[in-house]
Formats: sequence, structure tokens, C-alpha cells
Amino acid sequence: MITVEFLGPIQKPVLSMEASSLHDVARMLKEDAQMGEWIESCAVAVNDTLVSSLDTLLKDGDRVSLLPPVCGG
Amino acid sequence: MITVEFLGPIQKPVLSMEASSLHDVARMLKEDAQMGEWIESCAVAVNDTLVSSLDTLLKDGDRVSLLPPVCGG
Amino acid sequence: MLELYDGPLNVPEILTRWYAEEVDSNYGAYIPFVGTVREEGGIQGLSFDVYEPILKSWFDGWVTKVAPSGATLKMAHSRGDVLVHESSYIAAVFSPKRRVALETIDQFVEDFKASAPIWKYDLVNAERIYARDRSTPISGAGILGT
Amino acid sequence: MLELYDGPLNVPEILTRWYAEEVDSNYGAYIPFVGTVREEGGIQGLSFDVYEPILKSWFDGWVTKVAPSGATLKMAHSRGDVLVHESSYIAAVFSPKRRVALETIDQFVEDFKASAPIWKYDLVNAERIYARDRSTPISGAGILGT
Repeated sequence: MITVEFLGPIQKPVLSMEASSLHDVARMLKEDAQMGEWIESCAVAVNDTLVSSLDTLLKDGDRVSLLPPVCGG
Repeated sequence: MITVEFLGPIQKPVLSMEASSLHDVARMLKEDAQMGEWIESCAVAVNDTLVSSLDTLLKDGDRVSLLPPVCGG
Repeated sequence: MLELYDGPLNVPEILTRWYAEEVDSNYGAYIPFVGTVREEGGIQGLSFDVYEPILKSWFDGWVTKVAPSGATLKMAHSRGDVLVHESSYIAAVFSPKRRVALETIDQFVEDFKASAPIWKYDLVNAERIYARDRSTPISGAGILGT
Repeated sequence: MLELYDGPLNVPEILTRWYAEEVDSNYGAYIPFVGTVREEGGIQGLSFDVYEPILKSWFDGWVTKVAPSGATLKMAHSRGDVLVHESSYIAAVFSPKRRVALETIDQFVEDFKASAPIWKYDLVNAERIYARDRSTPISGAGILGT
């Protein structure tokens, strides 16, 4: 099991799911109508490190975070 | 009569002289051995306004200032 | 050093303390950038969410990146509500030389705007409205949609 | 506003007062540049001569130049002796937007170094030695030699 958390303005509770790579996470989230608007604009971190490929492998206990567009300052 | 003053590190008292343009001032200062090192590196102001040409005309009471290389901060 | 505060920043306290901390470190230049909430579009203020673990990695990465030039960085940011004419952000560079300081503060502040995991909301009629059209996708965003 | 002081600057007082002066002016960015005397080459400090009339024209010219962008400037500088790890120079920009502020502080500080009628001396063994090789002829210098 891994968890998926949604940061900032995404109003969505943490998900738990089975996933061996980010491909599985992407597949699951694309089926979620509520995610539609965020899929294209979010960055993804695994255990608080930003990743750039869906091939990123996941193991039990990993924490995936979705980071929507930012604006600090 | 005009006056010529030397700013910052130039150790020289104010001069009074007759001059109708900066050409006269330049001619006078070039004859001053003590000026040698400063002639090439000084900017010139007339009545506290920087000028860029020796053709600048001078009138009685004008104040010419020589500004050596600067380094504020 | 990265400092997070609930609510607005105490700008005089922070600018003065940072100056005092480094006054004997032989830096020639200290440039703080202070960001203050502007009154525009009828907002009462802004509100911020901060994701601290990734903000800290991002900040530590910058400290490491600028170290070879002899510079160092400090940053403070607000969490929660900051009203108009209050300040929510201070970034500062210290460096031996002015060129490094001027270039570093520019690059650091720009990358902060593009990359720091902070989300901004307008406060309008006591509601918190995500400032979506002023927000920037983080570099590499969108991989889930590919 | 241009402020000249005999001896070192009181940095906390100046940074805090300038911030307070503009806190309700609806600027989004405040960037002060603080210059501090570095210990190097065995100097005890630096000393400065300032020619105020031309410094003031130069400064007023900059205030006029940046006004259309919505920015404004403040500056403080020391006259006389400033010891190592004391500060002699603060330049600050306030502007509605960060890009204008970042670009303006860079250009202003660089032009200050090249143009402001201020002369610097090293303090070594209680002597005041003109820092000639760190000094820059003002643009247009040398006309007397042509």
C-alpha cells in the first residue's frame, strides 16, 4: 500500500492504494472526475522528493504528494 | 574671474582665473605639473552640473569643479 | 536559515536580527527582499499554505548552490492570513561582493516564485479563494497526464 | 530621500524607519542593499569624502527616472571614517512589482558605484590612503586632457 496526498488548494482526503509505480497512480487518478482539473498542472513528489518520470517505482509505505501550481511571496 | 576647485583626494586649494571657456581652464591646468596625474581621469562640472565638452562657455563667477575617479559604497 | 511564521512577519525584528547575526562575518553586501501584500482587487489580504518538507529541501539546495560564491541565504515566510500592507515574505542574501549579491537575490526570488511549494489565496469577504491565475506549475508538472 | 551621516550608519534604525515610512504606500516589494566595510588587506576601516550638490542631483535624477515604473528610491551614505564590519551605504527601492524592484536596485547600485561623487580612502595606521585602483573615472572624464 502507498498513500497519495493532495497539497494546497486540492480539497481531497489522503488516498491509500496498491501501486508498483507512478503509472498505477496516474491510471487511478485519471479515472477520478474530481481530479480532472489538477492532473495536467500538478507536480509529483515521492517521499518529499520531486520526481519527473512516471516510471518511478513505488514500494510499500511510500508517500506520493501532488503539488498544484504555486505562488509564494 | 572664475574659480576652479578640486574635489576628493586632489590636494590643491581653489584657483581663481580668467577664462571664457573650459579650453582656457584646460590650458592652464596642463601647465601645472602637480595636475599631471589627474588631467586624464577627472570629470568636470560647471556650477555643479557635469559637462562633456571643452567648448562649454564660462562667465564671471562660474565655479568649475574637478571630480577624480569615484568609489562610493 | 528558513523561518516560518503564523500570520504576518515582524519585518523590523527580522531585518535587524539577520543583520546582527552576520555583522561580524565579513560580508560586504546584505540584500533583503521584503514582500508586502498589496491592496488590489478589493482583497482584505492573502492567505498561504506552506508545505514545509519540500520547501526546506528547496531552500537547502539553494544554500548549497550559492556557497561556492561565498554567499549565504536566509528566508522567512508567513502561513495563514496576512492582511493588506502587512508583509508575508523576506528573502535575503549576504555575500562578500556586490555583483554576486545582486545576481543571487534576483535568481533566488525568481526561483522561489516558480518553485517553492506555497499556495496563495485571496481573502475576499472572509473567504479563501485560490489565486489560480497568478500561480505557476512547478517545473516538471503534468507527468500524471502524459 | 538622500541621507548623509558622519560616521557609520545605524542600519536597523534606517531599514526600520524606511519600511515604516512606506508601509501604507501599497508597494509590494522593498529591497534595501546594505554595504558593510570588509576586513581585508589589513585596513582598519574606510573613510569617505562626499560632494553633496552633485550627489543630490544624481540621486534626484534617478528618482525621476524610475517614477514612471511606479518605483521610488531612498539612499543613505557615510561621510568620514567607517570601521571594518560597520556599514557605510544603504540604497533601497520600493515598487509595486518585484521585477521592477529587482532590476532597479541592480541598475541603481551599479550606477552609484560608477557615478556618485564619493571618494574612498583606506584607513591604514591612522593614515587615509585614496583607494585609487578601486576607483572609476566618471563617465565623460578626461575632457581636460583632450
